[in-house]
Amino acid sequence: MESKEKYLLRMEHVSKDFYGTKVLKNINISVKSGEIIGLVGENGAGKSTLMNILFGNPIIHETGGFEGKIIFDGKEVNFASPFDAINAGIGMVHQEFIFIPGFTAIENILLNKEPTRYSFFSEIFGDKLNVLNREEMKKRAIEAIKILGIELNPEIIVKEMPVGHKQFIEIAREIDRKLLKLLVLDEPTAVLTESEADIAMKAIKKLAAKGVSVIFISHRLQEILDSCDRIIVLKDGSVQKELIPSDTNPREVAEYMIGHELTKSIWKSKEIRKISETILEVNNLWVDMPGEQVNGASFKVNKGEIFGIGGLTGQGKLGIANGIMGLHPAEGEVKFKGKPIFLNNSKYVLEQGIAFVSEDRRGLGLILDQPIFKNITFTAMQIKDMFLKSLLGGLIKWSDDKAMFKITREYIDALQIKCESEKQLVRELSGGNQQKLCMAKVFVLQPELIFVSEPTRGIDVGAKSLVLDTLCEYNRKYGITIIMASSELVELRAICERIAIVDEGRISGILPPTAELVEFGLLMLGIKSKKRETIGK
Amino acid sequence: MRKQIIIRTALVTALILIGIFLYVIGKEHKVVIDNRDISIGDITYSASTTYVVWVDNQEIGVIKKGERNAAIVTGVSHKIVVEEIKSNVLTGEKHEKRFRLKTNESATVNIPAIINNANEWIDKTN
Amino acid sequence: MRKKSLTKTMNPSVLFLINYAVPIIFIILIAFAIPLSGLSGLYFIRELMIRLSRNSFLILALLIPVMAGMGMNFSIVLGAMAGEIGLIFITDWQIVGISGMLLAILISTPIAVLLGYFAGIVLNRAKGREMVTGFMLAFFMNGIYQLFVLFGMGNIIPISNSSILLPRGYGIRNTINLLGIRQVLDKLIPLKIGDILIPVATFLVIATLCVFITWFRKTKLGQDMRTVGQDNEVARVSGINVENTRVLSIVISTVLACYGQILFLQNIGTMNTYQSHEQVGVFAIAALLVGGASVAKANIPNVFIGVILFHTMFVVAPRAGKALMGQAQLGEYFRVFVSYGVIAFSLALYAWRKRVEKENERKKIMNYRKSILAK
Amino acid sequence: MKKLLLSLLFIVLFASITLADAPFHIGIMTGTVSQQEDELRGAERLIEEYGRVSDGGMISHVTSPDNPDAEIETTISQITAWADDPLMKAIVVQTSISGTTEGFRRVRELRPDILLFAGSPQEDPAMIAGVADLVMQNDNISRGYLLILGAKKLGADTFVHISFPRHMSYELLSRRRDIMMETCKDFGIEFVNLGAPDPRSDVGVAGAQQYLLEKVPAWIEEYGQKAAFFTTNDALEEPLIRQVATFGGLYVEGDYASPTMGYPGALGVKFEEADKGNWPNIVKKVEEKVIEAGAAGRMGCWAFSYPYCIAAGLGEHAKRIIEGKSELLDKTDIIDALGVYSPGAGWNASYYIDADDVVRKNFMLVYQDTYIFGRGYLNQTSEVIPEKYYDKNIGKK
Repeated sequence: MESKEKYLLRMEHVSKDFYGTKVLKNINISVKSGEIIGLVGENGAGKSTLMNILFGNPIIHETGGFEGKIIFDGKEVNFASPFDAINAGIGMVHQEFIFIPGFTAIENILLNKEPTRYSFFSEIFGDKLNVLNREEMKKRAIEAIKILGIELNPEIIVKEMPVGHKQFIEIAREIDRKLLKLLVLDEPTAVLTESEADIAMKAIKKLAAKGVSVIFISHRLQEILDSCDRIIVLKDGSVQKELIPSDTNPREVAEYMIGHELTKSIWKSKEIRKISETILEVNNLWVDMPGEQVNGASFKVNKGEIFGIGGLTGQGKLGIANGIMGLHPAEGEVKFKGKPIFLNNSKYVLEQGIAFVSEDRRGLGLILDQPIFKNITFTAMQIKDMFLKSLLGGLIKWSDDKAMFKITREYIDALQIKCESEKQLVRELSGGNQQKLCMAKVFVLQPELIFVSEPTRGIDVGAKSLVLDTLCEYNRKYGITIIMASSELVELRAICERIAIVDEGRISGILPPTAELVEFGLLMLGIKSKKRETIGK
Repeated sequence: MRKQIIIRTALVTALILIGIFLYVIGKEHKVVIDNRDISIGDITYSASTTYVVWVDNQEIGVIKKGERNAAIVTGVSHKIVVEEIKSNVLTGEKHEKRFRLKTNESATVNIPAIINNANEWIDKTN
Repeated sequence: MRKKSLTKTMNPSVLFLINYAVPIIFIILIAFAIPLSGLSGLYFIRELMIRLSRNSFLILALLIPVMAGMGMNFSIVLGAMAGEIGLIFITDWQIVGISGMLLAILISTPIAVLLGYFAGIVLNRAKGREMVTGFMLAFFMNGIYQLFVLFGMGNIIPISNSSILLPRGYGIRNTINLLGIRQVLDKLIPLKIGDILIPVATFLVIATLCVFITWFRKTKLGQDMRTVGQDNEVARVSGINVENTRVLSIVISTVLACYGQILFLQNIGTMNTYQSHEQVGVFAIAALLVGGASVAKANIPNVFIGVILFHTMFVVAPRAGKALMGQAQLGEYFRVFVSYGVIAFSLALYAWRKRVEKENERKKIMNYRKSILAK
Repeated sequence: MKKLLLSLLFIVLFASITLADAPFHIGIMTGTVSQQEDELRGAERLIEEYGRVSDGGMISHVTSPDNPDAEIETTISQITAWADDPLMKAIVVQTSISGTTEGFRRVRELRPDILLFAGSPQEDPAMIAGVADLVMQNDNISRGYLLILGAKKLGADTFVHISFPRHMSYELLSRRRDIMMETCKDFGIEFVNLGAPDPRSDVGVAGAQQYLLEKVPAWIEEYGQKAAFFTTNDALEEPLIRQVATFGGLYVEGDYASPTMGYPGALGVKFEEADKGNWPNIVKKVEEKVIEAGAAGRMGCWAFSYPYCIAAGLGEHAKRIIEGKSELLDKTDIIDALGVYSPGAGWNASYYIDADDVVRKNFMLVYQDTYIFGRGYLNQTSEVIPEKYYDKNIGKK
């Protein structure tokens, strides 16, 4: 009883399901005043749902609330909105910047909590017509910045600030709240340099020393180990383990996070082929894909292999394919068959014999309101002038429907696409069949190399293995090189011959499918392994 | 909060009052000026000469006998001045009358009645 | 082809030219048109004075929604309608002079608030497409206005003055004579320099509005609007009621437009019952854009530069066209072309500029990441 | 660059023009060709006669905005601009679109000496009459009687009036119809009130014209060859004229009684460049076609377009006043001035009486004699119209 009193926050038996899917199972977490808790877990482990529950995010209420109770500051709470949480003294710093670029640091730090001066008009039209008290605003901003311990001119417009300072603005904003009792930091150091991250961590410790509790979510294991008092590992919606940093090591944390393996390997193939000819060489690739930035990734892919790209969401594994295919701005050196290829030009890349099965099936892959045969042949028609009859030396062209139907039927049979006819609208197909269609569309191009992103996302289990089998089959039969990016380590390890793990936009290491699961976990968590040094450069 | 309600109510009331005030002082009235014979009770005042008329210091013009003219005035209190004119020369014989008009009232004034200081020189109608 | 590099546009002088392309084009055009028109300097100054006094207020009404990120508010037409309804009433009641004008303002304010509230709600449903929605809304409300004035007035709302009522007994005539309040404000404080009448009181009112807008920017509500204008989501996350703030900005703009229209019509002296408000939005917006404003940024100097440039064009174009081509109509067509063209051009320019800025911003972040990760 | 050179050239041209020779100037504003061609020709006629100001002449001509109701500001400043010309002595506006009144007020404030003439006011007549020195309008009241009288002269026994509700909601148009009814009753002519689709409604101009093309033969069948037809709408005149010319019946004159209205389209009259503004030629050409169609003596119009005569006539009147040859509000002087541009055609004028029964002496209602093709003038202008037809309450018992 006595010990419970000391806790600022207790989440007891918290469970949550979304439409029948349990995402949190009986979570029990306690946070003492002034304690820094590290929260780690894979994507989908339930970190964000847990935080949404804590903050009373409307999405929780809209989906039927949660089970269990939250006791904050001695009272049971169930916040109706994040603002209630903020008013109760919980602050949050988000991974993505939440501020107004055109405002000064002062304005951003005091966003919507500006001190005001009385004006007569407020009597008539309400408090909103009080005038901002600029001096007071500046004073408070400077105070908050001082706690952070950084050099920052608060009068500068945030847009013009060095990027590293921007994250501090958000932390300073939370610090400014007099009420602040608990601060949740969601990947706050992702964009900071090491020295900046150090400053940030120091500031957080300072804050904790003042009695503010901190929940620190990060995938940088080292940072967590260095600065947290306790580490909570979430896996599959339940608390896997609570650890004390001094008693543990990265490997142990990674094991709890990713899980132990019962069978040694799920590798499907009998042998790992020895292939030496390089087909694709990527050097220092930078891709600006929102939420999936690639920051100087380098790797080589051998001709005829299935190359896997794994990593946590948001670390850039999807950015690689999208960047090379010209869907997002990219820089860097990419050589295909020894020849440098130009970036930022989709058509050109396609013409070189590189094709892409996008993770965004509905947005980029398919035209939903068109029949199957048009979807399958459209890109080929555009890029390779296939299925076109031409007259007068190509002056007049029209589509060759017969050839289109023929090839469509072939693929429908080959990939076992379930449909009524080749003229059926794509919209009417199931997710798995749509995915197969995306692949058929790419195969029609007869490419030498295919990027496949998240091929099994959103399709049912039976279809999943069919999709993977198809990829394997085409790889073996036609020698097509496949680069597959996926969040599912299982499927990467099932069909890929080599698997690169991406962390913070760079390749942190390349492992064989038979490597231990925890090795993958460590790479994902930014623990530098020796392998990275050997393969990286 | 209560203070705010009081201030708001006061403001709305004030605005309505100002509106009414503006209505009253800005209202136009038509004043018809007759230089015609008029019978008030038993007495008949007859028009005999030509007059120049000013209403609220604004010249309305020359009104010959038997003629009628009209002036548009604004507000509540007004003044009418008539002066006899003979062969285009003002005689200096001035008669001045003051009158008030309520909202929506218009008036007909009769010059012979004014000259003779009759009580019912003005006829106000709604 | 290989790289769409836009870094060249970072050059400050080029950037200046891009940012102020519209005003610069206008200055050049006017520089040619003025001598061609052969209009006297006196006429020119007088005309400019009048146009500054009667149009500035309406254009100032556009500033606040821009601040709140709603773009150019075409629904100021609604405010103009409200003002006209006020004027119809005072004309019917025969209230004249300054008190008539004030009464018209008093009557039309609640109507403008209501219409503005309605417009704000509709525009909230059409985020990102505020301008075209506002344009359509103005059309829609014009229909309602006509219904109200053409059938409601005299039928439901008693109108007694036969000089504004159609002979059939209901509905308002096509033109209303505003002789009663004609130029009452303009001539309230008489000042004449040479042959030029200076509408001192009107300019004072406009100056007051400028002060108000400057003050308003400094209030909490003003700050909220700026926040909402810069980023809806950030504003929402930080607890600002985005929808409400947006609606308020439109309400304020509509009310100001209502006063602006009354000010405008007191100068004109006659009111075209069914059409006076029609072009209010287009002309005000065109003028503001000509003044160097963009959909996202507009300030007080833009308003005055805009009125001067745009209306100078209005004044000189017909005669310059006549002098150049021998036909006044050509100047006329040119003017119409210019007012709509300028809107389209500024919008395109703005979209392009935004893309460049985004690209630059992205480059900056990428370079930063490169620098920290290269270590 | 080309533009620049061109502009420079014009500036030089401007500079080289010698100072105006005319002792005074008259400003005239008309619609554009796309709005109203006839009045533009009227202004051009004046220019032909007295020269352009820029060439040292007397006439300064501008056109009004094509969308006048929305662009009052432009109209006002166009008119006000004239006040700056110290030689400007008179301003004539035909058609007096929205903004004319205010433009006049401003000119009056700056230059009380300038004569202000308004033709065909589209604003409230009483309003413009309060500012302008002279307002002139088509006399639809008198024509209510005269049209019937004209029909009688042509031997009509039935008068068919074709209109639609929108037009009948206009005070003057419905009052004219009431006068026509009353006159018909007095003359023993049967009055028939027929409806047609409004060309501004969803059927459009083409639909409304089609309706008349189909209906008129049947109406002629029904009401006989002695039926006179009349429509209040300009767009409907063309099909009406065509069918009357082909199938018989009478057509005294159109509502907008110009030989260029309806006839050219209906009968396929072709004009050449030289015909522009040359009314005798135009009438001759139309007359040939009418006779060719076998409608001689059955159809008529005003021999000189009304807006043309007003534009030119008001200009002429202004000139004569300034030169001291005419009196501003003298009826005969006004008719004389109008007659300069319509040789051979008679005119008549009356004063407008406003709603309060006040006679507006500066508001002149005018009408021209009717010209019947293949027969000549009907001498309508010398007819005396009985007083009772001017009663406002005519037709309302």
